[in-house]
Amino acid sequence: MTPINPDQLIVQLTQWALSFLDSYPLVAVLVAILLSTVPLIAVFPGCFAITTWLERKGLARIQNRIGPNRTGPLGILQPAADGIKMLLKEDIVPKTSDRLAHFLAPVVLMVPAFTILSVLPFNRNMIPAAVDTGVILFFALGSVSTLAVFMAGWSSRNKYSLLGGMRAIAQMVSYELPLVLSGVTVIMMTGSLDTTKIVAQQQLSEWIQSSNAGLQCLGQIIGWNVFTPWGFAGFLIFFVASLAEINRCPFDLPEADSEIVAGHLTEYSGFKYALFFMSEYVSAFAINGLSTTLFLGGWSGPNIRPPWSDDPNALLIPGFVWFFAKMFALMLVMIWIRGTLPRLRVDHLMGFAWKFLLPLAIMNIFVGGFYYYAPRWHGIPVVGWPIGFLVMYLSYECIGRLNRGPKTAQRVYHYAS
Amino acid sequence: MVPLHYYLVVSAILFFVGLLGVLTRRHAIIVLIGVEIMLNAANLNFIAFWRFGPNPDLLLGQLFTLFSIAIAGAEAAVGLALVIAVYRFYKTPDLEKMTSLHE
Amino acid sequence: MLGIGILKGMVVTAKNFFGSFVNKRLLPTIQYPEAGNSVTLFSRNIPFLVYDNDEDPLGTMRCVACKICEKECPPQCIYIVMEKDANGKPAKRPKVFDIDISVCMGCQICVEVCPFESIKMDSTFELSTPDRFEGLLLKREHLLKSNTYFHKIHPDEAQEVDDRLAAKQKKPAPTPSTPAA
Amino acid sequence: MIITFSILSAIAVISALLAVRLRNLVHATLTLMAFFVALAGLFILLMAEFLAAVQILVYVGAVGILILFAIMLTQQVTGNVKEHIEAHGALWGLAGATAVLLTLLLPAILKTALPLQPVVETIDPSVRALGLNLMAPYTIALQVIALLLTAALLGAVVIAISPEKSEEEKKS
Repeated sequence: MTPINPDQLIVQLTQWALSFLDSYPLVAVLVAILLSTVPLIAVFPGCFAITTWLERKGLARIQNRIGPNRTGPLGILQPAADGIKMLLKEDIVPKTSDRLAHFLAPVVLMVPAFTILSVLPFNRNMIPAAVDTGVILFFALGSVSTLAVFMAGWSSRNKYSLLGGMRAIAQMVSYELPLVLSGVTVIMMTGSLDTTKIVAQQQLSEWIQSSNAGLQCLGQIIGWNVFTPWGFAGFLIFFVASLAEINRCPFDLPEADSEIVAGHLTEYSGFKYALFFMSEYVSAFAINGLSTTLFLGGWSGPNIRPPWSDDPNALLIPGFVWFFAKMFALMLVMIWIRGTLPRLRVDHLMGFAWKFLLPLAIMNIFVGGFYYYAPRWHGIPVVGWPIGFLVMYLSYECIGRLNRGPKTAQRVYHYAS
Repeated sequence: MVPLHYYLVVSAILFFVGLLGVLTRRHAIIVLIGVEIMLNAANLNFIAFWRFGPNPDLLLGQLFTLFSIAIAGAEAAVGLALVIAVYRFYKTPDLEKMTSLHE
Repeated sequence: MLGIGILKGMVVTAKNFFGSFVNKRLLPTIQYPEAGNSVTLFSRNIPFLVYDNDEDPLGTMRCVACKICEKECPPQCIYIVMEKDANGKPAKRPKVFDIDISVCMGCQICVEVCPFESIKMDSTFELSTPDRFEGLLLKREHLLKSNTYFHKIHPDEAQEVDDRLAAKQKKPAPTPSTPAA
Repeated sequence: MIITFSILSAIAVISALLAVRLRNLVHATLTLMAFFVALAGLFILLMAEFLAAVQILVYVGAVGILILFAIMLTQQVTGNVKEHIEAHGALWGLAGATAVLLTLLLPAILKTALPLQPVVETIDPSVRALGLNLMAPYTIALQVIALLLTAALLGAVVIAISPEKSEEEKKS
């Protein structure tokens, strides 16, 4: 009997459950598949429900309102009420619409949204699909959502829908480049597309593992990619690009309600609309999970050992707690940004991707390469860090200043004189 | 394991379908789609031969397919740009009405 | 530095977010049906008829059915029929006093023109009814409200009115005595 | 294995056939996407995971979207083609394509002695080896491809810029 390790409890339970099926390999495979997919399908819609509530409450507080408080204590049952309302609504399909495409669009959006979750490592030994090409698979399946948005916009036979769909395509294709390129820096530094290896890489910081116990507690934090200059810049680029990729504020032009009704969602109602809504949130979770994995150390948190165990890998707080905490923290930042920033104009949006984020992401790759080869002192990047940071900061300032349009005169207000 | 024949037959049929598209349709974009299908059929062949070949560790088939995909991307970009440019000139995407050289 | 404006904006919203938990000014919402809004002193909504004695509303109502307000009302939402006593003589009391509040625009002209201080502005706002014809036509019985109520909603104005009325009552008393003097 | 293979190849062939035969251009493109995805499935079956991902990334995410954009820019947005779609001598085309299939491709496949089993049973699909190959022996090819892509990008932009528009810009 191995001592109980809270970190690996679920993994051990799964293995224990599967050990009964050793004599039926086919059943065991099926059960293993179910055990790795059903939690995804169960947990993430739950997270989606919590997030809609958090978002409504948070936005309300930012706008000096109270937010939902009628259903249940603090309005916590609001998602359930919304869900019931959505399900009971009539499913209206426009008469002239392209029925098949109109029906398939939410499905095409939802399937990749759930599939990409499977390459995220939620904990040590807890990854639904441990594939060698995790990150690229994520980006590949993520790019399918562009198609779904187009299908929704085109099949509705509504000019607002079509405009929204075309805007979505232009936006998502443009922002995919900085998104992938800022991820490429991490892949380059890790030397692997495998998400588990990317997380493992961030836990290696020898100079702190060898020092005293107090610092060792921080050992798994210091190594996070976000604490390197290229990682910090990459994280910011990735985060901004992911906001655009999942059509969230301030890049929600495809569903800009003040201009084009609701964009590609205009002609959707009832259950299909709910599916759209849910897949948008699930892909938001997925992309936040990926940025957690790439830059924020995945499931690693402070090394708190359980007092009864000598196993160096044993952790008191399971890794998936840290993972979900980081994911939700990023989600909250997204809500915060939604409550703060106004929507961009279309040409500003495209210019921001092509003229600002893309050069910065390319610059980031060079800085990553320099950081990798810069001389170190006892494993500490004494040269790479400050110079890399300086280069990234200067290129940020320069590219930003080059992008500035002609300076407009200070606006003067002429009151009745 | 599925034998190599099967992959090759599928790839041959796909090539046939792509050729059919190129030869029988008059819309420029459909002709491009046919070309893409033929390219993909060739890619399937490369991968199948790589998998069944004696030296999969050399990854030759995969590398060739990778280059072929890159070239197909370039081809699609230039081809569609040409379609749009020609459309602006003739106001039709119909290949049979583009007859300036012919007349 | 570039992008500092975005950070400033984020700080503002964060202040609003956290401030709404501690600062009453940053969360002005009132949960209406449970906690009613306090009405300000000068709020006015629809007219009501004042009476003096709580025991006998109909007897002590100030209105004499002079129909000035009916004539002056711009949207013509007041309808008055004077009461006649057994002899057929006018009884200086309205038999019918209707205000169609779906038409009333709250202009307060009826109050301005009333020589008897009998019609005043109310500040109640919960006027919703399930019936859009009869429910929005307020009868004499609905409109009659006591002077104490008037004191409660508009204390200053009610006091002023009371003083004026008292002065008026006093005035006629010396008038007959003048020839005697 | 054989079941997965037959399902995937059936989807691939049928959707490819629909893609070249459907009247509605947008439908044709959407079925083309299904074809690309099915082909990516076949790649996974052949243990080329990375290429499957690249296939979806490039074809579904880029080429297909590009085709949709081109349709939106050239046709009315419903994608319906009003006039007839067959080329002149379509029957000759059909005959030619069938002849190619029946006389060139199929006999060549069926007459050759091909391995029924792969020589190497399991492959560790290593992206790292692919990357090392691209960097060491095939660097020149990679550079040429990069140059080609850049040239194609610039060429596409130059071709697609409308001449009237640029004159207008000159005036303004």
